[in-house]
Amino acid sequence: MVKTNEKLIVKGKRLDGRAIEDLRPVKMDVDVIERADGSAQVAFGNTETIVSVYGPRKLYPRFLQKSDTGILRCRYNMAPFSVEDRKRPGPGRRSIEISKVTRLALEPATFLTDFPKTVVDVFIEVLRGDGSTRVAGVNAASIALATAGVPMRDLVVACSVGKIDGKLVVDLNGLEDNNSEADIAFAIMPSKEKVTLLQMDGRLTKEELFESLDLAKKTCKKIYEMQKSALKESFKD
Amino acid sequence: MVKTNEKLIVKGKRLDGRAIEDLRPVKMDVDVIERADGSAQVAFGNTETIVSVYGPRKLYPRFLQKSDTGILRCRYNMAPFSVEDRKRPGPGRRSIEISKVTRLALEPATFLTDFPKTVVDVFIEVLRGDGSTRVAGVNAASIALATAGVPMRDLVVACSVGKIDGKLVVDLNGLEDNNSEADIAFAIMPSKEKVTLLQMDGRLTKEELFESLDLAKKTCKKIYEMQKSALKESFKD
Amino acid sequence: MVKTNEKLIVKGKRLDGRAIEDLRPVKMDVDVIERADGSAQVAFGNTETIVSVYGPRKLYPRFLQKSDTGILRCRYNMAPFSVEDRKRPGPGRRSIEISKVTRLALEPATFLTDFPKTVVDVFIEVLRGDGSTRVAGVNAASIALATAGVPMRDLVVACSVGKIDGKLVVDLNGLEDNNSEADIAFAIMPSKEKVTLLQMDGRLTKEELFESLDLAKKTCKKIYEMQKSALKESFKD
Amino acid sequence: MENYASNLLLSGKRIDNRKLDEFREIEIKQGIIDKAEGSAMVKLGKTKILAGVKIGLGTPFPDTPNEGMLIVNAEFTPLASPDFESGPPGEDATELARVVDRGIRESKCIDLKKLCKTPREMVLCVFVDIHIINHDGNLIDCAFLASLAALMDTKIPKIKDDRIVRGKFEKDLPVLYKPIEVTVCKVDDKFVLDPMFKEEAVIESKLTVCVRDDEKICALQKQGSKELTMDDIKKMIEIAIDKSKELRKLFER
Amino acid sequence: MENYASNLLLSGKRIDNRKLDEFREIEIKQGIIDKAEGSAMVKLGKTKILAGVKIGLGTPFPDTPNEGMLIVNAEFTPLASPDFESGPPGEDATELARVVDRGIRESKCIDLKKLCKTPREMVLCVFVDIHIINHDGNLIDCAFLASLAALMDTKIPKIKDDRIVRGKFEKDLPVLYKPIEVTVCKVDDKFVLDPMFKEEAVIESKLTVCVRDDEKICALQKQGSKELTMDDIKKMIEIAIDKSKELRKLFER
Amino acid sequence: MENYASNLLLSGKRIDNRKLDEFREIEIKQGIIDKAEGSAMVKLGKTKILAGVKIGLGTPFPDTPNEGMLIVNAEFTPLASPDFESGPPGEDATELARVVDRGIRESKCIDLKKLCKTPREMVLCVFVDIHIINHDGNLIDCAFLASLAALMDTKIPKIKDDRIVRGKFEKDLPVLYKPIEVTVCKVDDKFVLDPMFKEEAVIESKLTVCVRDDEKICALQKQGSKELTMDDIKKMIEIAIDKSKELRKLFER
Repeated sequence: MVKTNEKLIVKGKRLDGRAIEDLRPVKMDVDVIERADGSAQVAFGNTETIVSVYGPRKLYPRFLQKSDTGILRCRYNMAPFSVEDRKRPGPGRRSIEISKVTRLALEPATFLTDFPKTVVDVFIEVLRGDGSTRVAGVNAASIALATAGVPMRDLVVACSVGKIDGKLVVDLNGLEDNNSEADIAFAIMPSKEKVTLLQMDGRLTKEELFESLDLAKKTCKKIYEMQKSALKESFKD
Repeated sequence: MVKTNEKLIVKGKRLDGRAIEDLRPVKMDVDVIERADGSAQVAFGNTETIVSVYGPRKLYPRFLQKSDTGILRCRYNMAPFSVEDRKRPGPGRRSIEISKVTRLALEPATFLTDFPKTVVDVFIEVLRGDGSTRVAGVNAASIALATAGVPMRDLVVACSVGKIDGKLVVDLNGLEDNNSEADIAFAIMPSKEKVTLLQMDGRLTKEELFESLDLAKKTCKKIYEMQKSALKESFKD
Repeated sequence: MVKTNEKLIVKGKRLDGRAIEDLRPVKMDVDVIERADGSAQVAFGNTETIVSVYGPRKLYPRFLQKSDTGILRCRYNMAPFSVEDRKRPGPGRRSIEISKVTRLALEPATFLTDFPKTVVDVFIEVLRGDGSTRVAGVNAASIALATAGVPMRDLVVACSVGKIDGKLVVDLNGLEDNNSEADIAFAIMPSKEKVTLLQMDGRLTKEELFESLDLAKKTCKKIYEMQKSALKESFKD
Repeated sequence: MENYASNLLLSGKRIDNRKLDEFREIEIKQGIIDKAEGSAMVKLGKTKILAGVKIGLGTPFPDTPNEGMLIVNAEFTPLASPDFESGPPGEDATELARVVDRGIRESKCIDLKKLCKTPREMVLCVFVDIHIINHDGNLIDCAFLASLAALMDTKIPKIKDDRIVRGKFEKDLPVLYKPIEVTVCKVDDKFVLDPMFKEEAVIESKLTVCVRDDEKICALQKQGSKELTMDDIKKMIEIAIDKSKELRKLFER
Repeated sequence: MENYASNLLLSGKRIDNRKLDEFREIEIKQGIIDKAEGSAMVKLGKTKILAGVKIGLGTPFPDTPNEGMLIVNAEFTPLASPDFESGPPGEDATELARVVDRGIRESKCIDLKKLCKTPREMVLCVFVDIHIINHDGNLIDCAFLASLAALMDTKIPKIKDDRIVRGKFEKDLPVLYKPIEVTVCKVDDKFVLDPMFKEEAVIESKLTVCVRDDEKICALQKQGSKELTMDDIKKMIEIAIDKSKELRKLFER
Repeated sequence: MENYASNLLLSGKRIDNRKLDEFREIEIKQGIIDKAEGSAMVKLGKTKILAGVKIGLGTPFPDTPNEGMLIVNAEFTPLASPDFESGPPGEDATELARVVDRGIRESKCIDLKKLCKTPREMVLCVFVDIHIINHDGNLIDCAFLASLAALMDTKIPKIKDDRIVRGKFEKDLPVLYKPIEVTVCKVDDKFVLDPMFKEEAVIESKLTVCVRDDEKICALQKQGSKELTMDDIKKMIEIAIDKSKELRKLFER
């Protein structure tokens, strides 16, 4: 984690050259893991996650099964080499929490009642970590679920917004995240504008917060289009 | 753990002002945890334990069930803030042993043959630790079991006795325990004088030991009356 | 682990006085653990392992059972006091790997198809570690299986060979192992000359390697005779 | 899932006749654990949570070489509910600890820079341990109140020869703000505060909001398996801001 | 639970014709693990236990800055009994290790103050590892004999540049006393010593007593799920004191 | 176990028409993880493995006081196969990591002596983390290629005030050799290289051979539950030596 005392926005441009509402270059690919039922790889600049989906498949041990619906499980994991100082393998408290909020972000979009006693597993690996990893994971998981043929009400689209140098910006990179006055992880099902993930750290007035949420919603619409074209590409094949 | 080279008994009084056969101020309350089937909170001076009892309830996984009787389980745990240097959460070897001897101290008093395939769980938390925590836990567990309606032959009453500055004393506090020549944890079912817990550390002659045991028995009778009045209080409501 | 810069072979003799193809003094005993279904104790010089075999016995939990055959499990473990710096109890990565290759070394010799749904457990404890512990374990396990009455196609015989001071030698002790240019763990079913364990570390030319393998095979024949007489001794009783 | 309290709640009423945005009675007792540098028991109706603060010494994180460390840990002791199990903290205990941690950390209510003894080498560690004693709903709000009360009760011990002298104190832990976490729950189209355990059965989504004395929002955490509209969120934040003012009064003496 | 040996014991007889207070044959072999600083294998009838002592270097506990450390660990290796399982020590192995530890520690048979190299910084650690090889009953008594024999066999290694020089020794570990642990078992109204595994099936309560050379009692541990009377306890302690004298002779050479 | 690819293999043919000793297409991409000091993704047909190298600082092992440390770790991420599970590395992941470790270590392809900063006190640690992304067979060979490629991509970071300055580099990690691990499989009496996942179902024994540029053999590991003859082994080693020459060309640029 790098702290800096320098300005993060100079003449309206962020240090990587972006305007305050610019995303980093986004890359979205699906069907990248052949053994999986669905998969996707999503990069926002130097943040990259890869996701595979397995299921619906019968859930064992049996006492975990639900007789009226399938269930969703998520695992968010950072590869040891994804961050500056090697991360020891195994789930820490941060990963446990992110796995939970990711599952809750995706759950409202899936309906598994046609698959009682089954489980859908979503495995998210962060290969490169440079800020906003959890929302990259949600974006990848969402399209991976779609390619796996899991029934969905809508895609789930996620982004981060934050406040740096007194300005609201989108898609924070690692340096911005570590030096932000506030950052927000946000996910929405765009068609009916239903929010499924909302976490915030920092210090914002109510007005700034509401503005941030509107900015997040607007940003997610852009990402939604990217998700849809990534999926279209894949269905062409 | 504090070691001292000073006298622990001065002019017949212990450093906290007690005579050698005095207990610290005792507090006993029952029904302190509403969600539990039975519960109790017991303090001896600055040592305080809280206990909840759940059950008899069906035992899972099934292969642990006994077809002819219910079983008793105990967990003794020290809260991280109960001792001078923060205790890392999770069971250490000391807790594992105390959990076992506590179960064996309570087992002879309970009869669970009318509840085959069930378990009664006794959870003991040490909130404040200042010596003699395990016997405080047994005293609390005993009345918690009674309030839970678990069938019992008798209450189990426990106390500590030890040798400091060459004298036998009862209810050692933390400082006395750390500087004692011997200490004993003792529990008895008073009606028929049956001993269910006996552990000793230190160095005592046979005569001193026998005297200690008689002192422990005598002390337990006092505590027995306190247990009974705590229970009577609760049945009034 | 001791590294040395001294010669390991002086005038054709190794530091412990052995010629290059000499084994250390070998001791083999069977039926050393009464509670086990089969057991053996094998020492090569200061390396000593003790093995017990339990089974075939019903395997639980049930989902691990195979309906057409019994299965073999192995656990290799070093006692904390078996090495210079105390080994912390519990399986490390080395033990996990050796447990696996030991199982694979023994599996081809056993046939458990007459015992569906069962398991045969082989527990190997290294009591004294002075090089070549895994092959000592395989030798002990092999005769322990035989005394347990587990049906076997042949015994499994194991030895180590290595290169020190430019020469190929057999049965490396700890000092030789730590300073070797190469070492090999090898096991064979002698009657039909089938190799069941082969691991190698170090640097050898192909020619040296092939020569080593022939040396290992030759050495195993000697050990085979020792195994058979140890078993004969036991059947006398 | 079926019970009388939750059925009532679905029809907009509460079994104890509270208003939907009304908290149960709150009782805060500080200074109850003599071995801890700070402690508090908070009763929120029948929910009881004990927080203890221990101060230790440690090496700072490399990227904050002159800041003390804050470690928040929560145990859902099996004591507190028939549903809690022994073992390491699960998903819910971990989330609770992290949401409380975030509220304390992000509000900057403790000045961690004041807890540095020797930069890069020795700083104070503030361990907040949250023990659930009885679970009757609304654990996060109650745990936050208990943690704040315990921090406000905390004294910094004397340090001699690089070791802590237990029982001797230098000064109070400086607590600069009184942030409050309020969890706003949504049941159908209604917003509800401080649900009891049985009421929680019908709550499908929640938003925990941490509000500082100056009305800055310092943390948000959406929970529950159902979605929220943008409007819901804005209303929930307004409700939380209002309620935080009322709850903060508990600490004004 | 039904077996011939235990049925016999109920009627006051033993399958190997021993008297009720008679131990099986004891064989003690010291110095058998060359990599350990001390070791012993003790056979008590068919019960076989191996104890190894390793000496290491460590930082002392803050409250005993000039004392060496004693760490006793027991493994119920799955080797020794079809009932033992792989994995971390369970309740029984933990209890055994702690009861043996207490007998050694409380009898002060090792002078831990002699094991301090630099106060507060470096002391010797004495690791006693107990390995059960064959379980045929009376594990605690056998484990204690093995541990004492291993400690009496222990040599303190040379230390150079703050590291242990393996294989070079300075002197013997000073063992000041020969404490003995005797476990007295109660079956109906009879007291029994040194039960075999099959006999243990009918034993409902036990008392382990650690007795030092000067007849001081250094540790007690009641075991088993049945109660004892005050009289039982006193008799059991007398029996243990008597038997300890006999067993101590094993170490007099 | 029944599938078309494996049945074909039994009759000496391959579903993708490869020769028995032919590898699938190999693609090596280095430098793809910007936070790692070295990295590579290797695709072997549809098997995809990512290796990342992180450099850290540590205290050397007491018996090699002036050598850097090499730590190889493998995760069979549940991502890569429906058969992999979350949790600590199992038997197969452990074996893979250790066989890759041995090939790198024993071939001396990295000069660990060059990674010592202060003898006995501070050395560089080279962490090789192997992440399986998609499992379509022949994991060890692919993991070894990825690890070697990642090591060849590795730069040693600057060190200032005993701490690593991330993002600033001193020089390349010196890689002295290009060892190659080839796993030769036996099916009936045929030898097969680079099996796909479905083909592996009928493979009963394998031998992994690590061959260095000078044709020295640096590691062997027999796998599978069936035995090999002495002749098999010799042939398998010859095959591996031949194939290693071909594979090594991938790294010659």
